[in-house]
Amino acid sequence: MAWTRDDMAKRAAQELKDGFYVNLGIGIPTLVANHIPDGVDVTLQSENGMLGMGPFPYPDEVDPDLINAGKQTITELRRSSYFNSAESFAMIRGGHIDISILGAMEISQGGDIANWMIPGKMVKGMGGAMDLVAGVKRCVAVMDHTNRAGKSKFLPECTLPLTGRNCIDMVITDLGVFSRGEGETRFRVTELAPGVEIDEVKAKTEADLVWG
Amino acid sequence: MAWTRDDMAKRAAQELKDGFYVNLGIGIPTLVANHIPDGVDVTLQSENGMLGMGPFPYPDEVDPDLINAGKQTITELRRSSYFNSAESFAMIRGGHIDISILGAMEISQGGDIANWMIPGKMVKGMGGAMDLVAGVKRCVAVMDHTNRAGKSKFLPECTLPLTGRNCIDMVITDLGVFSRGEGETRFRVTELAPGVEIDEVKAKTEADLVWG
Amino acid sequence: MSSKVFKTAAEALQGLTFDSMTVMSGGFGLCGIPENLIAALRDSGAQNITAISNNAGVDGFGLGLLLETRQIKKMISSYVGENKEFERQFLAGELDLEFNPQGTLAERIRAGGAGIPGFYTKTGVGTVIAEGKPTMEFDGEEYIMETGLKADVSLVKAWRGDTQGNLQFKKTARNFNPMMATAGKVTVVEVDELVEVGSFDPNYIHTPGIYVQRIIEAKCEKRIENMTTRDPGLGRGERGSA
Amino acid sequence: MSSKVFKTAAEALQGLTFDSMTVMSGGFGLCGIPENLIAALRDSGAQNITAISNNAGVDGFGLGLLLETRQIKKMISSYVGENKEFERQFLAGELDLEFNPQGTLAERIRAGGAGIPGFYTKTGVGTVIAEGKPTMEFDGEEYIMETGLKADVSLVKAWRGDTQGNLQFKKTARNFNPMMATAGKVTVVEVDELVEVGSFDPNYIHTPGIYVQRIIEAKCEKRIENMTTRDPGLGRGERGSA
Repeated sequence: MAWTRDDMAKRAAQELKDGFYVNLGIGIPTLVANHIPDGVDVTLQSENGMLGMGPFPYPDEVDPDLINAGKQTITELRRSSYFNSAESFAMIRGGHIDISILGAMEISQGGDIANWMIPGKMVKGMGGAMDLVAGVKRCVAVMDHTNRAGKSKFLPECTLPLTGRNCIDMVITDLGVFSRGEGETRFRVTELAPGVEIDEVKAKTEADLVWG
Repeated sequence: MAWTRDDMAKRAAQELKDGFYVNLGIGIPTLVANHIPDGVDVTLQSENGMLGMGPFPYPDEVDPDLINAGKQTITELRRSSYFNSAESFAMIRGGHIDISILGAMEISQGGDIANWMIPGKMVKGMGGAMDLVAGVKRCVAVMDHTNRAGKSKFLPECTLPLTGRNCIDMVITDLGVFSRGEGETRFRVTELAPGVEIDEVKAKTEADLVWG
Repeated sequence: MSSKVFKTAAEALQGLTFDSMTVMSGGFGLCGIPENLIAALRDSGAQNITAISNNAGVDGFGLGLLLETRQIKKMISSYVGENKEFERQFLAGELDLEFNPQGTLAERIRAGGAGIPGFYTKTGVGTVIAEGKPTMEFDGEEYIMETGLKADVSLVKAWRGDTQGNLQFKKTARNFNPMMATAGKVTVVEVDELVEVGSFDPNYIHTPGIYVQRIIEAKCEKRIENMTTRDPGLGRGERGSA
Repeated sequence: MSSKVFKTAAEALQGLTFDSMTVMSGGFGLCGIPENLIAALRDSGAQNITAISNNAGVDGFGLGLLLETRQIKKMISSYVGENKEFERQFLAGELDLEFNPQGTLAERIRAGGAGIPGFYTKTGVGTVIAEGKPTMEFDGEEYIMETGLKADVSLVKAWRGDTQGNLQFKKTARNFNPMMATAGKVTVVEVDELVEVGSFDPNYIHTPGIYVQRIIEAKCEKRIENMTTRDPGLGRGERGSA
């Protein structure tokens, strides 16, 4: 049985190590915060200028001057700090964030990612996505393995405009986990969702992977 | 009678306008702070990371964590702010300081300045001088007109290694004031020290100036 | 010293606005935007504005006000489209749009204020963002050059400011405001609270007054774009977490 | 979380020092220097160090300690020579010296920490500083390219720090310390006062803890290089000045 969105978030949360500074994208990655393993203490960065992002506020705590990168109202923690956008992205670009977990539309076998625009549709912009994939030490992409038409989203080359080239270290889909170590060019299947057979994954994957 | 060091500082102080942000170099320029005209309120920058530099402290106020760029103990004012060295020089390089008054060893007729090293002697370094002359909106150099051997320090070309090229807007010497406006390539004699004759200045100047 | 303090947003913009001007406007979404100055810029009637701002406001608020009146010719932003009028004008070809990655935009503004005309970044290498930009290799990796950005006027929103223009920002309302304060030929600031010089500890001033030419105190509406809250029935124990 | 807090300077440098390492050391003159960490670096015995620091200390204090023991092979600085031993070694050709304009040095360190491998500046155009450096023209003016700087270890001095590594600096002791904190592969900080997490207002943290890997509380001597005072007989009225 393939993983649900929540399962995928839970699996992604296993990539967080104690002491990590972490940036979570919008969508499934946001759910990761609900699954941080016991005994693992991480600090969440919000690229609009905050380290130590806390949970949503109680209704009487809402502060319009305190939002996350998804423009949601949030709270601060005792460890929190605020800084400006240039400092925030200096932190990201300079490789100080340990891990970024982000959604994807397509991933290529060479680790390229496309997640910001679909030609012909109204484009909202890349926000901080290009900076994150170019700068963060380790990037984990979370996405459904296939699109609604059943076509693979893990491809030899992305067909959509890229967000970044050769920057994804791990891909978590509803079917399993695909990763490559430092300096490795190809992804390897490292885990299958429960009940998912390797043949099903092979059939649904256009990318050239290491299958074993 | 030629100007004294204090006279030169006093004349340089006339270049300060109300509301100016000002950087003063070491030596004669430091004396400028004693001659700021009545009704003119300026804010002094110290490039080690302070705006609103106050006077020397009383002995019981000395704080080793509060010094100026000359490493002298100083005080803060009510308007003061502190920032790091990158921000301090962003301020300088970005053209936010209205005027810099600095000492010189040589000035060329094209506005080059040399004030940081003498070949063959132990070189201490340029500190912030190259950044200041390249970045500050208006640079006023203060120096003796001639060296101890009586040779002109206002020259067709500097003989010493440059601090900056085409960056000096006004030269104040013991003999007078030499300035050029925005976009003017040549300096004009705009003022003579009391009792100094133009012929004396001409005789002591190797630079090609506008003499009238 | 001649005062930096003005009474109203309209007075603070007097003599600064003109057709085809470039304006920077602080804020992230609707958080930390100079609401009153944006409204005054609209009322100034300046046309063909190039607006540099991370976002484009929403319909009827923030920079949305200037889109409604078609005073904006071009936007330089990282994320837009919370705004139907924006989308309509863009799709109709009435509005120019230059997307910058958010960090590149922030750094370009910082560079503009800091006298740095160009810098290299890895952001956007291999994407459409890199097209037409000079590249250079450092340690075997390719980087693209981005240029500094400046504005004729920067509109900034701060929390507290003193009469010398020293500023403090509140929480995530800081965002693009401090860099924009450095990159405007003239920087105009609206603050929630105007205080006397000496009210701030000089160690904790976010923007020194040198960057601020004009300042007003003004009441902000501070709209919330995505209100998200927790169930009040849940305990508050977690707030004790570090 | 595994703790960032160490007991002594020696313990804080354990496992981080090695021959031919590059070290950044904060401070301007003797103001805001990591005294205890410098002494511990000397005691580590690491040789052939490249030291990036605005100044080189004085005889017997600050980086002067490492010059005395000849552990420094090269200095990257903007101003030196308050130090007879430095002068002697340099003139004898025993020490390499790379002068950087102070603002260029500060920006190179900031760039190194911010993932910017190169940037353009007007500082040094037409001087020896420009020799051999790439140039580019922007708006008809020539600029030179400077590169980012990083270090194996950055030694930083802060005023107060919490156990998560969030830092506050005091007055002009801030100087190069915050940028160096961002540019070290490992950043080790000594503070006058170590406090619990939550002691700081998050609006006023100068260096977020993300940049700090190790922290100690240690007593500093804080020597004064040029003591200058006013005649105590003069009135204190001026202190009221803004």
